[in-house]
Amino acid sequence: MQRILNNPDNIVDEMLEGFVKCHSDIVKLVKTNDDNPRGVVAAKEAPIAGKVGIVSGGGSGHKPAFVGYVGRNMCDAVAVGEIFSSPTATAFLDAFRAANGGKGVACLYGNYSGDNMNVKMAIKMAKREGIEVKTVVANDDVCSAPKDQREKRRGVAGEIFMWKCGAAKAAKGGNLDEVIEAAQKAIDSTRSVGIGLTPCTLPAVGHPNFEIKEGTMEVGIGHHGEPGVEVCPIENAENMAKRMVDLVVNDYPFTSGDEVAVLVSGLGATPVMELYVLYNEIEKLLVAQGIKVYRSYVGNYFTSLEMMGATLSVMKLDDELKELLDMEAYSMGFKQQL
Amino acid sequence: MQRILNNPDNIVDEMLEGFVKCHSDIVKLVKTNDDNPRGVVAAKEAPIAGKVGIVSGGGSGHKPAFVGYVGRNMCDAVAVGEIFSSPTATAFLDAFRAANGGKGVACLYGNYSGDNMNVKMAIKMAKREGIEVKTVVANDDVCSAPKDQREKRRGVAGEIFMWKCGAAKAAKGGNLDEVIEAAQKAIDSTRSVGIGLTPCTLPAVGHPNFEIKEGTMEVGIGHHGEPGVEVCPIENAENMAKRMVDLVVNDYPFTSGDEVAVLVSGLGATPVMELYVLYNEIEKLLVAQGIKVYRSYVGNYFTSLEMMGATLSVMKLDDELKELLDMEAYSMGFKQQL
Amino acid sequence: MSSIKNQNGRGILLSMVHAIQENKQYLGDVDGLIGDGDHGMNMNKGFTLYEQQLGENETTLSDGLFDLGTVLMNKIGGSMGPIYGTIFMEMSDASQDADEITLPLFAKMMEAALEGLYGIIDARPGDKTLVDTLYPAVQSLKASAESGRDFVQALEDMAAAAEKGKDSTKDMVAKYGRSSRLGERSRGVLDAGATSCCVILKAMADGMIQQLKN
Amino acid sequence: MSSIKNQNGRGILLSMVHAIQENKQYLGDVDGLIGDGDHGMNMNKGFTLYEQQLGENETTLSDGLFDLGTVLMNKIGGSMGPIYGTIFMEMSDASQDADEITLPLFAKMMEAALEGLYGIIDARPGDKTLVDTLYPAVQSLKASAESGRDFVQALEDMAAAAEKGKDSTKDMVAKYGRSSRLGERSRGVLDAGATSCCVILKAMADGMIQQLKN
Ligand SMILES: Nc1ncnc2c1ncn2[C@@H]1O[C@H](COP(=O)(O)OP(=O)(O)O)[C@@H](O)[C@H]1O
Ligand SMILES: Nc1ncnc2c1ncn2[C@@H]1O[C@H](COP(=O)(O)OP(=O)(O)O)[C@@H](O)[C@H]1O
Ligand SMILES: [Mg+2]
Ligand SMILES: [Mg+2]
Ligand SMILES: [Mg+2]
Ligand SMILES: [Mg+2]
Repeated sequence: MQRILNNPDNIVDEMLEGFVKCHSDIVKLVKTNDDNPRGVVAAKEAPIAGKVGIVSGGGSGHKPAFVGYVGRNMCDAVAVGEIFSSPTATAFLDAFRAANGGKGVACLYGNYSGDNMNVKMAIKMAKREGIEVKTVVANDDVCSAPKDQREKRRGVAGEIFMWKCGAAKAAKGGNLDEVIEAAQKAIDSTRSVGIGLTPCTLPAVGHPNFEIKEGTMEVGIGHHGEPGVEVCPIENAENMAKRMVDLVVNDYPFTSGDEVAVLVSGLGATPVMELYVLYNEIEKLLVAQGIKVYRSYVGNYFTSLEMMGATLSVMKLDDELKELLDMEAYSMGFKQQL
Repeated sequence: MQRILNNPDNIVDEMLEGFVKCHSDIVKLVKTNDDNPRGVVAAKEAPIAGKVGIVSGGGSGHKPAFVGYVGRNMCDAVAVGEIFSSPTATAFLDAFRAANGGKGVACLYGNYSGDNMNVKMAIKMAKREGIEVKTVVANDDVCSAPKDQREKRRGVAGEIFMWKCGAAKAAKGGNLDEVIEAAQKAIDSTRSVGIGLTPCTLPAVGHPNFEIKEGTMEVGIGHHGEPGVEVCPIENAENMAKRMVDLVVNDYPFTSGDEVAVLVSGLGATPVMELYVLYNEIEKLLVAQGIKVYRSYVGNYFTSLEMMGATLSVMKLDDELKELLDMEAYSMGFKQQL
Repeated sequence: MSSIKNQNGRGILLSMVHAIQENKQYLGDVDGLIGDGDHGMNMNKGFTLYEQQLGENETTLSDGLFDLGTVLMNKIGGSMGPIYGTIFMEMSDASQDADEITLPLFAKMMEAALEGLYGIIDARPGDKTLVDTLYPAVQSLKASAESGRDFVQALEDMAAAAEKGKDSTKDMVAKYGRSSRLGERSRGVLDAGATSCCVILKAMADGMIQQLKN
Repeated sequence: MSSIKNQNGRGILLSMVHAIQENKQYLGDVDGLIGDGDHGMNMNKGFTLYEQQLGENETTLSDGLFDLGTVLMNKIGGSMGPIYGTIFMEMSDASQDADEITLPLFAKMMEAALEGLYGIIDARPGDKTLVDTLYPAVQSLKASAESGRDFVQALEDMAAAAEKGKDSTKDMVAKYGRSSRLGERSRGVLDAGATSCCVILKAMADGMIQQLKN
């Protein structure tokens, strides 16, 4: 294993220590009790009195997600789990506390059984403390369940649009219901798909978690290597783009005249120049269908350790989502100026 | 090869097409003549009349370098070469033209024989057109030549500090000599070292460019896989950090009481969480020597396709460099707000 | 004896802790075949943390189950934290006010555990998860309680049912959790969660039988 | 004849172009052993672009070398662009005003090429680069010019010297360029640049000899 590690059991805590030191202008580590000795990552100014708090959380190994999306006009606090493993309920509770500015908390997270369970429990605990929490559960990954079972689909890189829009709504003074509505609209308007090219290795395990044969690609792969809908011979960027755009566009009424936001994220080890080659093809295909790219994001936005491959997320925009997307933001993983 | 490609011969041009579409709020592609059909990447507002132009350039495959450092208060234009291959002299000339706001151009680039030759020729051509160009040649890589032959050393991730400080000086209204002086001071105050963990594969070639045996690491590796000073069994993050800090600190009088900027860059495929683990160790070692980290940057800032490993760059600060480093900047690869 | 004093919980809980500790490697190996190999590590971490917290103290079975559940929930995260956390906390809730744990009460505790679990997961018998161990164990206990069987015998039957249920996962195809990635290829190997659940139920039965025979 | 008309450049330049095209695969293979395998591709790209630019036109040798040098410099970048660009542009400069290319003039052209090259690279004979081909070729030409040798014979000697120089790189250790990474392991294999330089010089000599024999 050619990796940079001390004891793999401590990797998450050590990463957090380094992260918080490095980004002390944006975030802080909040430790409120011994039940969650790790603490949670909160925005420097959090909690902001009178603002709806934005919380997320999930397993580690997806950098910049989740800690990289804590910051100004982004998430107020996130709970941090072990690699590929949901944070505990207490960790989510601590994140609610750290984000709570008295107007309630919007917990915007991805649809994984561990996260669902732990968030549900944390909400019960928060209620006892008088913190009101409402949730939006991201399910943008089109290949993770059929269209008529959208509630079963996983959340992937589209979560970034959900955070961005929900957080912008909160920053603009929206109340909890308005924030939830905006975040829900963002994720309901978003469809994602991933193509995996190589597997990844959890440091504590030491060998690849699953297999993708050289010369093949896995269409519809999940962020932890969850199986896709098809394993086929590897294709060129143009054909990969075609598959991805077809899967995404056909799952939702994206039609000529629509304006969209596009996010192409690497899974970790694919050179970023290749992501731009892929984006170039995707953009051409969208434009050919009369769909206009209003904003685009290309880079390693939501990764799976050192997997190779990429995800595409497309969000259909209306005036409200455009305004929310356009807002300034300043976090480690997402910085946007006017 | 598990990569996202069309014809590998066109990868650079396709990447550029995607890059410029994606970041049209920051950059533009400037095509001025048929001798350089690729064009150069220039800041949206370039050339800025009355400001010294900042130019760089180099081979591709180092994303975000070099195109990712074009933007507000960063480079005004960069020349783009094939993968791991210097841009042509004409490309550099075009970058000079695109950046020239009438006050001369500072060409801040890395010490590689191809770049040296092509820049030299471009300067001759620029002179004929009445564009004054002065250069700073980065040589921050301590392992690429002995201390008494610093002029032979290669430029690596420390170039980012050179661009940041030179560009800030220009943005503050410095004249050409002042800009050159600031950029030279930045790179003279910077020392870098890399550790390589895996090789990388050029898409047009199809097999790894060199070998790093599983279980070993190459200390002092260059950004194209240039050999380091030692191949040894892979170590834990703490010991890697110790080696890196020792090599860097001992090469230059970094001493107790100094304030420094630290940049830990991944080489491409190392998970970013591991870079924070490494940074955490580096910071502890510096602090233990009485050296204070004034600002730090961790991420994939200067990569080598899908190599695994990391580089450390440390810049010793004085009041001027602090002020230059602190300035706002907005490019794809380097965004900083106050 | 036909019931256990709730206040004598320590021995039963330590029996469960030690069984997990002894099977750490084995559970890891089972998970390694079609999962990511960390199940033994995860479970051992949680149970050992509880052991440290308990220290030299006595505990009622109800409080001990509650504390164990809390530790799992708070410290191991993922799915196993809430899954085993829920199981133990539901058992605790259902017995909290009792001085004596009788067979009918124990059957109710286990039923509550299964119901609580169904409240948070979608897997059901046949999906190659720990439900395949827990469900037949609960059914066996319910039947024993209804027919007024001897408590010790009922526990032995429960352990056998758990074992059989665990073994049945070998021929199943995983539908939830990490191994579901393998589809048909997950057949032929035990499920890790079903295995740890069997280890826990057998150790609990052992600990209780010891009390009943005292 | 003892000199070549500068205006008859086309044949000589096409001889060089075709030699590179024919050796594209071979040069790639040589570079693949200790480099990255792209040398044939790089060179072929530059020379073929020049061929297209020339089209059906006639050219003087001086202008042709200048145009070829410019294409290499403008289109292939890296180190080879400026290296071969410099070589051909220096040869062009040194012959620009001449109607006839005599042996002494050609020797001067080649000397200018070597000196121009030395102005931009640090490698010298023995460093396993194209200098090991170019240097002995220049030395041979100078000696022939000084001793007033026949032009054709001088060109044949130059080609032989280039060949011998190229072969000598086999036993050398690379100090510049990509192969220097391998250190001692670079021994035993030809240098790619030395090989392409030999191909070019021999093709140039062939083209010139054809003119001289006309
Ligand atoms: N969604 C789920 N529903 C029911 N059981 C699950 C689910 N996910 C995992 N499990 C159980 O958890 C076991 C694996 O636990 P463990 O290895 O600790 O976690 P992980 O799979 O995250 O590495 C599986 O064998 C299965 O019994
Ligand atoms: N710094 C240098 N000085 C002299 N010759 C060099 C230098 N770098 C490369 N070469 C020559 O270039 C040849 C390789 O050319 P090529 O394969 O086209 O470029 P690259 O090495 O960038 O792939 C080498 O065999 C060597 O002769
Ligand atoms: Mg796991
Ligand atoms: Mg597991
Ligand atoms: Mg090359
Ligand atoms: Mg080469």
